[in-house]
This record gives sequence, structure tokens and C-alpha cells, in this order.
Amino acid sequence: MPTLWLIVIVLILAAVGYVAGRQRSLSSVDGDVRRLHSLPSFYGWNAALWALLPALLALVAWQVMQPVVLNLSTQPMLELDAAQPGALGLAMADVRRVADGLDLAVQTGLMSAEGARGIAPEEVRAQLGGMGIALGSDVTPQTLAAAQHYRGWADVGQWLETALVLLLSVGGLALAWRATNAEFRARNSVERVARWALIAAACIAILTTVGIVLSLIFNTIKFFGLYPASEFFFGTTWSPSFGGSSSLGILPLLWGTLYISFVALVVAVPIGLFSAVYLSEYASPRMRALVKPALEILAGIPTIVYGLFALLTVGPVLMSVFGQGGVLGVTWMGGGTAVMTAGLVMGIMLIPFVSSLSDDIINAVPQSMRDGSLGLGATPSETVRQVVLPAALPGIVGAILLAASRAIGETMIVVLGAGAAANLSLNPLEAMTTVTAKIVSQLTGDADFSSPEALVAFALGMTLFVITLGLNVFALWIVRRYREQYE
Amino acid sequence: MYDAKLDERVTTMDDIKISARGVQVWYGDTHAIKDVDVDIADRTVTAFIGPSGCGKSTFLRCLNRMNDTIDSARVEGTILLDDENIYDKRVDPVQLRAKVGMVFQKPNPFPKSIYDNVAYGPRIHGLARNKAELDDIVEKALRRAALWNEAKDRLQAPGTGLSGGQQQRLCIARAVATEPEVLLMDEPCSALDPIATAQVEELIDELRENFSVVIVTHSMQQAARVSQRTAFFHLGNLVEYDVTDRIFTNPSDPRTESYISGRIG
Amino acid sequence: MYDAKLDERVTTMDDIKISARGVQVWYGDTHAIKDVDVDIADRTVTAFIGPSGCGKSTFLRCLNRMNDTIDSARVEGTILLDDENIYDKRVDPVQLRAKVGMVFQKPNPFPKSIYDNVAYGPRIHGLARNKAELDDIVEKALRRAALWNEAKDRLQAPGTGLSGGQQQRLCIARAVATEPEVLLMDEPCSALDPIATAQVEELIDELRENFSVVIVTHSMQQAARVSQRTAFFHLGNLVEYDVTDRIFTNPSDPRTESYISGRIG
Amino acid sequence: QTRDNVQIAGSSTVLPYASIVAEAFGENFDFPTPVVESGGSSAGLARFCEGVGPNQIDIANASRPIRENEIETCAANGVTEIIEVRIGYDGIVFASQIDGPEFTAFEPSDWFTALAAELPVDGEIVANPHTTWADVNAELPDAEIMAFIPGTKHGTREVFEENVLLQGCENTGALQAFIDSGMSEDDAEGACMAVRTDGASVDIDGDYTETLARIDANPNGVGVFGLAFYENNTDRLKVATMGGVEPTTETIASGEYPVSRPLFFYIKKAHIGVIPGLQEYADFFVSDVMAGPNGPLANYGLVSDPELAATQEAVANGTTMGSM
Amino acid sequence: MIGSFFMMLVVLVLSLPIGVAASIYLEEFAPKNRFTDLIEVNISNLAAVPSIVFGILGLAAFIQFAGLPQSAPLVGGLVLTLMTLPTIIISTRASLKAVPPSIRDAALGVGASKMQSVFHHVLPLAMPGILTGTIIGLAQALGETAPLLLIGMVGFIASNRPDGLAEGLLSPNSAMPAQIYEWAKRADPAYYERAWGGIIVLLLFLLAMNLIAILLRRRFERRW
Ligand SMILES: Nc1ncnc2c1ncn2[C@@H]1O[C@H](COP(=O)(O)OP(=O)(O)OP(=O)(O)O)[C@@H](O)[C@H]1O
Ligand SMILES: Nc1ncnc2c1ncn2[C@@H]1O[C@H](COP(=O)(O)OP(=O)(O)OP(=O)(O)O)[C@@H](O)[C@H]1O
Ligand SMILES: [Mg+2]
Ligand SMILES: [Mg+2]
Ligand SMILES: O=P([O-])([O-])[O-]
Repeated sequence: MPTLWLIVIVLILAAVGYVAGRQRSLSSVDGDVRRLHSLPSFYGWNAALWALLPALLALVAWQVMQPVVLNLSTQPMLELDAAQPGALGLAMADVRRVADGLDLAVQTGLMSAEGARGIAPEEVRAQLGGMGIALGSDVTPQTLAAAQHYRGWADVGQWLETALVLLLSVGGLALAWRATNAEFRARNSVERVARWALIAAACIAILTTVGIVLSLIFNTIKFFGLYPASEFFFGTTWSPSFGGSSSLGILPLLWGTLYISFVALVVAVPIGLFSAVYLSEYASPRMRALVKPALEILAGIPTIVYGLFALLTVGPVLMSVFGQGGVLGVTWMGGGTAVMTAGLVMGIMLIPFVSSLSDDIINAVPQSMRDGSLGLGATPSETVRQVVLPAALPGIVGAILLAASRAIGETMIVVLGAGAAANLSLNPLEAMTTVTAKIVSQLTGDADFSSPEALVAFALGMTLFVITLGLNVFALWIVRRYREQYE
Repeated sequence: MYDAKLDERVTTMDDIKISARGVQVWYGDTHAIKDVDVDIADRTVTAFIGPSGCGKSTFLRCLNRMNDTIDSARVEGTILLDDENIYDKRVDPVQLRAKVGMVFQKPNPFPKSIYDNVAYGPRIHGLARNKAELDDIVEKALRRAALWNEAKDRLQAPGTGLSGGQQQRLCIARAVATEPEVLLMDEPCSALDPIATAQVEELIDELRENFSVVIVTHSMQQAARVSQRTAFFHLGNLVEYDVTDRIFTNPSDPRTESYISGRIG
Repeated sequence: MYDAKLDERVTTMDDIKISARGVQVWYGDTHAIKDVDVDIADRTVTAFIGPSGCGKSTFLRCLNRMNDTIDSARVEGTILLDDENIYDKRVDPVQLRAKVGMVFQKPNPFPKSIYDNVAYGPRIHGLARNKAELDDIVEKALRRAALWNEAKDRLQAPGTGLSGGQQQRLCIARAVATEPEVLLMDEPCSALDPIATAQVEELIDELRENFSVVIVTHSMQQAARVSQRTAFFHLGNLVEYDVTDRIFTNPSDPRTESYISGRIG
Repeated sequence: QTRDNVQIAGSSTVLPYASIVAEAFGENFDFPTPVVESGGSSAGLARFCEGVGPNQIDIANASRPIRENEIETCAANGVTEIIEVRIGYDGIVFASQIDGPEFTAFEPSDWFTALAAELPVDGEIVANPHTTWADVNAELPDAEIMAFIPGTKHGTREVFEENVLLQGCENTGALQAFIDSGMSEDDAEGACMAVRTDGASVDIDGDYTETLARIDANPNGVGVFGLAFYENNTDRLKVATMGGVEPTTETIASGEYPVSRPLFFYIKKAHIGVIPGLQEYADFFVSDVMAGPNGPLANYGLVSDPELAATQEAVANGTTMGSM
Repeated sequence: MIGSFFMMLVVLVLSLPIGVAASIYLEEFAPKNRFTDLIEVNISNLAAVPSIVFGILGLAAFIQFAGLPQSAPLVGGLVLTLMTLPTIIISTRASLKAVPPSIRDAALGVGASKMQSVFHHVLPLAMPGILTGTIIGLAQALGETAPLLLIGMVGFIASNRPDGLAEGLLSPNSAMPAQIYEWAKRADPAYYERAWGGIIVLLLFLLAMNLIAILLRRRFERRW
């Protein structure tokens, strides 16, 4: 039976379970809901979950295992050189393609079941080709035999799978049905499942981190095998070159990252906070309904557009102020690409991160807090600054952190706005670049993957990861200290 | 229906601090206050009594324009404070509220320390020149609100971690600390035990020497004890307003009488 | 210091609903409840009195494990409800709270409609089979809490838009609607006028026929009127616990006497 | 897990050509349209070398020849038979704003002198003192030096460094001067290819579009472009000769024009015959219809390989790299 | 475009429930200890991970380890989901925190379970913030190119209309922003214009997506 149908049947069983569980709980107390431990619907859910979860788990496990087992049993038939795992994989793919093709042919009625079983190897390619199933080359008798074997066992496997899943589903249902009585704590059991689901969701974050660390660490180690760590961490020049002998010091990149992020935050945080305060405390509802989504659009504009904006508009404008022949008559700026350019534009992009989120949090501060302050003769702005903002602080810090994170992680704007040159300089009008931008460029560049020039991307990623981790610990500590909890 | 229009005796009060005329309040379509005229005398305690939901808090909030913060609320009529219409465009509600302080019905301490709660008003109005003065102000306010003994060892603890009655006294202390000319108190003793209540009543009496106090209360005894004038509200109307003694001994409106004797609610 | 240990008369109550032994509560380092033993009888109204901040609310919240929600709170001792320790691991606090309802000191209606506020409990406990039954339950609860007249035309209006006293009654209605076996009421009449208070007291009396009620109050008169037993708390100690008459006429502890006569606070 | 389309990844330079072919291939053959991904030559080759199997790509596009260590990685992962296909050349041209100063002829030595970080002046090695092109070479316009060269991630940069800077270095005698000053030969070559960082030369990590945007914004700017890109933007750019040779398909194909790089794709032989359409795609790509001098690829700017016929044969026979 | 659509579908369907569920667990249920602190720091740190690193992860985890097909919107969606999660979790947690405890007490006091109090009362009150996080997170995901580079959502892919959901998720496709990026790079000025057209389409798509969330958000907004 196709998996889809199996799932549908299990779902139907779950629905039946819901109704049955509900019904049984009700009838066990003669319809007097009050004597039940939980609401009838919880008994229903309980039964439904019992019918659903074990069966689905089994289904998933089977789906993962069956191909593995089948492959193992089919492989010997191919008489291939076992030392070549890749070739084996390819051959198996061919086997499966033939098998699937034959199945499809039977399904669509182009071939009878017997016809498919008795087909000759030399006919296969033509026959299947006629149905739009392309095969790379002619089918060898071995492959065909393997494919037939494969088909046969896949068939059996499918029957077993169907039986097992249905059994589990019905069994689970029966168990839940038996357990259903007035004393049974259905709500607790359903909520336990829900709780585990919540925990599982929270663990995804952990898994992601583990995954990131794992996917970076090996190449990082490889990099440090090729390039001395001390030069990486303390080197002050960044100039990769193809012929080797590159200097790959992280310091200029880190400095650029921090500098550009700082400029961006200097732009985004005040503007974002002011607009949040304006939106939540002063703006009319109509205004708010318009301005807030408008600001949010800023977050969604593709960063390449921001990059072009930096390159084509902001850079030249800054040039005309600070550059040669500019209105200030100074030549502080050598080119349109500068920390300032990227920072400004990035700041604009980050405004909604600060404003929208903070606005929601500020809005959630109870009115009675505001009343308390206004009632003492505080001005609205004093109220906001001294009562509302502190009460909303954890959320606002969260929003700012998010903005900062985004600033650190941004590439396009940096590449187009700040340039690609790694510089260690205090002048905000000079071109610099960031760790992230270099990760991208080293990873997608032309240096070959086992050279330090490409591997350095992993080391950069790892370093950045550790540094931001430190910054976040610090931020958490700050929030803990100043947290105010209202009632 | 007969509405208590301004009584002779009341209009002849010598020193009128607040004078409200034709005040109407709507919440959306609900008519919460219906054409109320009241004069509140200086250096006097005025009590507002009336069944729950009759509009006492609403009217109180008109007096320092706290109704501005409720989106659906709409106020009509004139309210003169020291002969100036507080609903005039030129009046700054902030300054108004600094003059007319308020203790809310539900205690609403800031999520800050007890000290900062009380010091908040003095700080924003610059009442203290230095830390020591501020400490003094805080201590004095807490003492007057009968909270000093309980709070003195935990001034840095959050105000929200206090018991219900303690929070209420904290809010009183907070309002007193800014030294408003008029203090509006919405059921300031509802969560207080008799002794704390007596202390707060003492405070009110003390405040009366210099300021005027308006107090909403559900306790007739309290109204009789602390107030010189009493206004009785019913279903959004001001039914009767007179010197307290007369209200409690010889009310002129039958509704007042039945409320006081416990018959209508 | 002498702590009122369980009195002879009290231990001989025939029908004990809740029995607390050696209850201690800390908020962080503050020792808020000190070794309290209390037996609360079934079908009885028990009043907790005592000065503000003495731990009445804290103790009340122990009885249905609402203290679990305060991070800093730590409870020790045993509390038996129908002979089962409610602090036992196997006890489901949720079911406990369904049995032991609570009206909080500060009215805290949900930001939902009045109807939904009251209907919430019955809904999650499946007390109504259909909409009509639910309507009935809501109406009955609002009537019992003396709010029906004011609320019947605005059942769909938000509960947070009610006056202080109305919110308090709404919370009473909400608690009553789930029909708990024990109802804990923390100053349920603090914002109510005398007539509404009388109605709530009537409700309490009515509830007593089937359930037990614990009420915190600052009004001696109220305690005397509605309760059969009264416990007097002071600084976290249970000073005296006895039948109400005796507490008010012939207290055995000098502290009780001075509190009742209005001397300590 | 089975797959019936050809999967290709790699160079973004080759991508446009590959996608033109893929599109035509999808239309003209019964096989499904191949999937062509970009991501860079290295990333493509790295994935290419991950192994054989249905989950691995079949073809890697590259804008440089595969390196020795990459072949080793490949071999270690079981990718032993690789067919190298050179599809043509990418000319690298030097262009400036069409209305800007008259940059019409460059010599490698001009670029070296203009962009070197340090260079010998009167026997001493000093930081590059030149600020205008006229300083460098009196025949060039008197315009500020503002060069937009590919960033260090680009393969083009390598070609630029070797065929222009190093060449210029040799031509001016600077290489010898470096060696004379005590540097080893390697160091001297490194010094030849070191680019000044004072703002006169700007690395472009982005693509030619970015270079074009910068030149648009800066009349004095001179940029490095691919021939294809330049040919599509002749309305905004004018090109300069290098070493006296004008960059055209012909001059590049004949090897006269000094700066160009070959473009490749690499096929996993193990996949041929297993992945439907793989052989056909490769044949189609190098066929005269597509890659010939008049084919759509040449129209787009690819410099057709003069030895295309040999390549066609190699592809048809499945000649792998080792066997050549 | 179709690729983007399916990717956003995956992101929305996965990141919103997972993000909200994770936040609820962390904010309402998790014991406050070192371990949860770790998770908390960890999540905000994930927000700062450059998106391309998620691409590396996606390549390693979904394509090489789990064997999902290259260039599939499903994989793109999964990677972008991982990228969007921190944004949603951070904003959701912030708004859950902002719900006054008295509301929770009220629900618990009438015998609601913790789960019920959260889902019936706290969550609706936190909804505006959650939706904001979702809007911003999705917008960000929609405009993202870097991680897609590594999992093959960039390049030339013939886009035939997929026959159904499953095929739409699994058959190779390219994402809008990646396509724009690719177009912008093309030498041909006609492609350049197409890139700008693509950007406008992308913005319209974003607007349409946001509109729904914004309307929803307005329904949930209230003050108390
Ligand atoms: N969340 C909390 N954190 C710290 N201390 C608290 C907290 N809640 C109450 N307390 C302290 O515990 C003591 C007892 O408080 P409780 O609320 O039980 O008093 P109460 O008897 O109910 O007073 P009231 O009549 O004023 O409501 C008080 O000193 C109070 O300050
Ligand atoms: N924000 C609001 N929105 C809508 N109606 C309101 C609002 N606040 C109060 N009301 C209604 O206005 C009327 C008067 O309310 P008000 O709060 O002034 O009563 P009160 O006299 O203070 O009562 P209590 O003694 O119970 O506090 C009541 O019917 C109440 O329901
Ligand atoms: Mg009121
Ligand atoms: Mg209390
Ligand atoms: O993408 P490229 O490898 O051709 O730079």
C-alpha cells in the first residue's frame, strides 16, 4: 500500500480514536462530564495520539530502514567490486530506477504484472524510454535480475510495513480505549506529549548549534594545520593570494566587523527606539497601522538592493561631503566605499528590528504603569524613559541584540558599501571589510578548497561564533541585572 | 429624574479649589458621568461615596485629566482649578497632574525598588537638591503612609514584591512625596487593616491643613470620620453634595438616605 | 515567642477539609510564614485577619499551591486536603486548583469579554454540555456575585473596562462559576460598597452549605458577620485560631486582643 | 534517491554559458533539463570531488584548471576518472567610462607601475609614489589612478597578477631590482604582485556589475572586466588595448592578446552511462552548434577554442585526464 | 519564484510553530538553571551566525547526511528555517515575558493547567510580538542569498510548474533572490533590468505575505 494511503488510514484511525475516546469517557460517567478527570476532548486526543504516534514512528523507522536492508540484500547480486562504494551506489541507483520504472509501468497499465516480471533485459531501455523514464545505458541481465529481486522484496517489505503500522495504530487505539475511564488523567498525558513536543522544539536550537560547530570544526582544525594559529589571531594584515604565502590575520576583519556594526547600531538603535516609542506612545492608531508595516518592509528589501543603494547613492553623497572637492573642502574620504557608507545603510536596514519588536514590547507594558507615572505629574516622555522603557527592557535588549546579530552577519551591504579591502584604521571614512563578507568571498571564490585561503573561511566562522557567544553571555548578564518585572 | 444642582450652602464656600460644571463622561457609548456640578473647597477633605460602578473613579480621574489616557473616554464640561479651566488647550496636563496628585484604586507600584517608587516624583520634579534630601523625602513619605517600619529594611527590594496593603501604602507614599496641592485618593484604605487605616486617615487630616484632599470610599464610617464634605453619586449622577454631617444625619434626597441606611446598591 | 499551637476545640472539629501542619514560607530570605498549623473545617467559613503584610495572602496561596508560580517562594510543611498532602509529588496542582478556587486580592480579569471571563473555568472543566447551559452558568455566577444587573447588557464588553468594584465581583463570579469545593477569597469586598458587600456575604453564606470558604478580610465586622472560625495572623505567626465568637469576645492572646481593639498594627 | 537529470555546479563565470546550453539541451533532447548551480569554481570542484554516486554532481564548471591537490582529493574519494573539457577562453579586458579620459592603450608595465605596493625608484625600493596615470606614463591621460580590480577571491585576479603585473614587473626591470635588493626570487615575484592599499586600487569582491557601477560613479576609474561583459555593455564602456593588441575573440583565440583564461568543465566518467543524458549533454556543449565560433556561446562572449575539434573527440571518446 | 514560494511555505510551516513552541518551553516551562541559560545564550548567538554558515550546515546536514536532493526548495526551506528560528524565538520570548504574571495567576487560579493558561491567555496576548518576529524573520529569509549558494538554490534551473506539493518541494528550483543576484551579474543589460523587475516582484510578494500577518496582528493588539 502506498505510504500516503497508509498515513491517511492512520490519520483516520486517529480520528476514530478521538471520537471513540471521547465517547467512552463520556459513557463511563453516564454523560456527567464533571466526574471526569479531564475534558472529554482530552480523552479523545489521548486516544488519537496513541493511534498516531507509535504507528507514525514505526512508519518513519521502516521507511529509513527498508532501503538499507534492501540494498544490502540486493548488492551481492550485482557482483561488483566492493572496494568501490561510489560505483556500487551508482549501480544501485540504476537498479532502483529500473525497478521503479517497471512498477510505474505496471501501475499505469502499460505493462501487465507478468509482463514486467518476464521482461527481457534488452527490451527494458526501449520500453521504459517510451514512457519517459530515461536510463543511462542498456540494462545488463544482472541489473535486471537485481531489479526484479528488489521489486519482489520491496513488495514484501511494503506489506509487512503496512501490517505493522496498522497493527500499532489499532493496538495503540485499543490500549488508549481500555485506559479511558473517569480517573484516567487524560489531560496530563496529552499535556505530557505536548510538553515533549515543546522540549523537542527547544532542542532544535541546540542541535543547530552542534551542527554548526561540527560542520566548522574539522575544516578549522585542518586550517590551523596549514596556517599558524598565532598569525591568524594576531596578524594585522589580511591579504590572501593564490600562490600561497598569504597573510590571513583576522584582526583587521574583526575590527571592521565591530566598527561597521557599531556604526550601524548607532544609526539603528536610536532611530528604532524613537520610532518604537513614537509608535506605541504618541502615534494615533491609524498612523501606527501605516508606519509600522512600512518600517517592516525595510527588513525585507533584499540586501543586494541596499548594497546598490550604498554603492550608488550613499557613497557618492558622502564623497561629496567628505571627499575631494566636497562641500567641507576636506579629503578625508578616498572613495565612496567606507565604513560610514555601509554602516549608515545597514543601520537603515536594521531600524525595523529595533522599532517593531520594541514597539510590541512597549505596548505590552500595562497601562496602569503609565497611569501611575502620569498621575504623579510626569511628562509622557519621562514616563516612557523612566517607567515604560525599563519595564520593557528585556524585550528591547533582545531586539537590539537581534539587530546587532544581523549587522554582524550581513555581507552584501558590506561588500558593496564598505569595500573588500581589509584595513585596520580608526577613520570611519575608509574602506574596510568584515569577517562575514570574507567568509562568503573565500568560500565562493576560486581558491581551491584544501588551501588555507579557502579553509580560512571556516576558521573565521568559528572565531566569530565564539566571539558573539561571549558578547551574548555579556548581554544576558546585563539584562539579568536590570530586569524589572511588573505584575 | 432630579439631579442635585448646586446647593446654596456649597456655592458660598469661601475658598473653592476646584469647580466642576456640567461634567459629562462617555466611555464609547456608555454615559458614565451625567452632568455633574461640584465645588471642592480648599483645605478640606471631600468624600465621594456611592455604589460600585456609579462613576466615582471616573469623576475623580476627570479632575486631573487622567481620563486622557483612556482612548474611549470623552469628557465634556468645564472644570476650574484655581479658576483656570483644566480642559483648556493651553493647560499642560503634566503640570496639572503635578499639582493634582492621585492614588489609584488598584495599587500600581512601578517595577522598581521601593525607594525608587517613592523617589520617582520628587526626582522628576526636582524637589531634592541632593541624595540626603531625597532620602529624607522618601523616609518622610513612607512614614506618613505608615509603611516606614515595614519597608525601612528593604528599601531596595522591588515594590511589586510587597503585600497588597503594603503596595497600597506605597502608592500613597509615592503620591504624597510629590506634595501635590490637591490629592485624589481612590479608595486608599481598601486593603488596609484598621490600624493602618487610622494612620492613613491621620495623614489625610494632616494634609488638610495645607491642601485639599478628595477621597473615594465605600466605608460610611470613614467618610464620616475624615471628610468635611461628602458627595453621593448614583448611576453617574451626583445625587447630593453637602457637608458630611448633614449627608449622614439628614440627607435631602431619598436615594442618599436609602444608600446610607444600606438599602440601595 | 508563643505560637498558637493547635487548640483542643479546633482539633475536635468533626469534618476537617484542610489540615496544615508546620507550614513555613520564605520569599528568598524573608521568612513570611512561620510554622503555622491550621485545620479548616468543611462547610464552614474561616476568616483570616491580621495587620497588612502579616502573611495572610501568602498562607492563602499555599492552600492551592499558587505560590508555585512565584520563583522566590519556598514552602515547607504539609497541607492535607481531604487527607491527601497537596505538596505530594503525585498531586496534580491543576486538579487541586480546580477544587480549591481562588479570588485574588488584586482583581485580575482576563483581557477578554465579561462573558468569556466567567465562562473560562466552566469551559476548561467541561461543566456545560452546550451553549445554553454555559449561558446559564455564567448568568448564575454573575447573579451570585451581584454583578448581573450591571453586566447583563454588556456581556461582550471587555472585563478590563469595568470599574474597580465591578472587576472584583467579576473575579468572584469567575471563581464561583467553576464550583470549587473550597473557595479562597482574598479581601473579596475591599472595593465594594456596603450593599454589594452584603450580597457577597450572602453568597458566602450560601456557599457554606456545601463547600468551605476561607476569607481574608480587614473588616472585623465582616469577619464577625460571615465566619464561624477566625484565625489571627501577626508577623507571619498564627497567633490565635478559634471560633469567631470567642476571638472577638474573649481572645486568649493579648496580641489578638490589642489588634481587635485597634491598638497594634 | 534515483535521479534522472544531470547535475552541474561550479564557476559563476561559466554559469551563463552552461545555462544557455542546458536550456537548449532541455528543448532539443528527450532528457530532462540539467540543473546548473553556481557557487564558484572551488566550491564546485570541491563538491565534484566528494565522490561518485547518485547524490553527487556529475559535472563541475571551472574558470581555472583543476589543481593537483584537487585531483588527489578526488582520487581519495573514488573519483578517479575525470574528463577535462576546455570550452573556450574568457578574455580579460581593461575598460573605462565611455565619456571618461582617453584610456585606450595600456602596457603591462603601466599597470605594474600604477598599482604596485612598492617599486624601485632610482635604485631604492619605496612605496608607490604615483597618483596619476600621467605620472606612470606620459602618454596616458592626466587622471587620478583609480583602478577597480577583481578581489582576491576571483580567479581573474590570479590571471591579472600573473599576466599583467608580473609581466609589467619584468618589463620594467623591477623584478631584477627586487632580486638585487636581496629578495629571493619567490619574494620578488610576490612583491611584483603586491597591490597598493592606499585607495588607488580597489578590490571588487562582487561581480562585474559592481565594477561597472563604480566606473559609472567615477569617471577616472578603470576596471577589469570579462570580454563577454564588456561586449554586452559597449554603450557604457570603452576598452583599451593591452600591449598594443585589441581584445577581440580573434586575438584572444590566437593567443595574441595576453590576458585571458581558459574555461573548463569536468565530467565524472563513472557517471557516464548511468546518469541519463550526461554524455549527450557534454557532446552537445562542445558541438560546433553551441561552442563553435558562431554559436550562441560565442555570441554571448565566449572566445571559442581553436582546438574545439580535438575537444569534441576527447569528449566523445571519454578520454580521461590521466590518459592524455 | 516558484522556488521562493515553496521555500517560504516550508519556512512558515516549520519556523513559526517550532519557534513558538521552543519559546514557550523556555519561557514558561523550563526550569531556570544553567542549562536553560545556555540555551538562551545559544539562541541569541545563533542569530549572529552569518547566514552562509547555515548554508554550510545545510549542505552537511541535509544534503550529505540526510541525502535530500540538491537544489530542492525543501532543503532551502529547512536551511532558512534554521536561520529564521532565532529571530522568531527571540521576539516570541520577549513578548511572552511582557505578559503580566497576574494573567497567568488568574488562569491557574480557576484550575487551568499551565499548558492551558499559556495557550488560552498568554499566547494570544503575546501574539503581536510573535507575528512581528515572524514578519521580520520571513522577510529576512525571503531576501537571503548566501546560504542558498551552498545548497544549490542558485543557478540555472528550468522551472516547470510542479505537479503537486511534494514535487514542488523536492524538484530542483531556484530562489528568487538568488535568481536576482544571478541576473544582476549577467553581462547582458537586459538581465540587469530583469533583476530590478525581480526585486519588485519580491517586494510585492513580501508585502502580500506581510499583509496577512499585519492584519492578524491588529486583531490581537490590546492594552491592559
Ligand atoms: N513576591 C514577594 N516577594 C517578596 N516578599 C513578598 C512577596 N509577597 C509578599 N511578600 C512579603 O511577605 C509578607 C507577607 O505578605 P502577604 O502578601 O502574605 O501579606 P498580607 O497579610 O496578605 O498583607 P495585606 O493585607 O497587605 O495583603 C510581607 O512582608 C510581604 O512584603
Ligand atoms: N475603561 C472603561 N471602558 C468602558 N467603561 C468603563 C471604563 N471604566 C469604567 N467604565 C464604566 O463606567 C462606569 C463608572 O465606572 P467607575 O470606575 O467610575 O466606577 P466607580 O464608581 O469607581 O466604581 P467602583 O466603586 O466599583 O470602583 C461603570 O459602569 C464602568 O463599568
Ligand atoms: Mg472605582
Ligand atoms: Mg494580602
Ligand atoms: O565563479 P568563478 O569561479 O568563475 O569566479
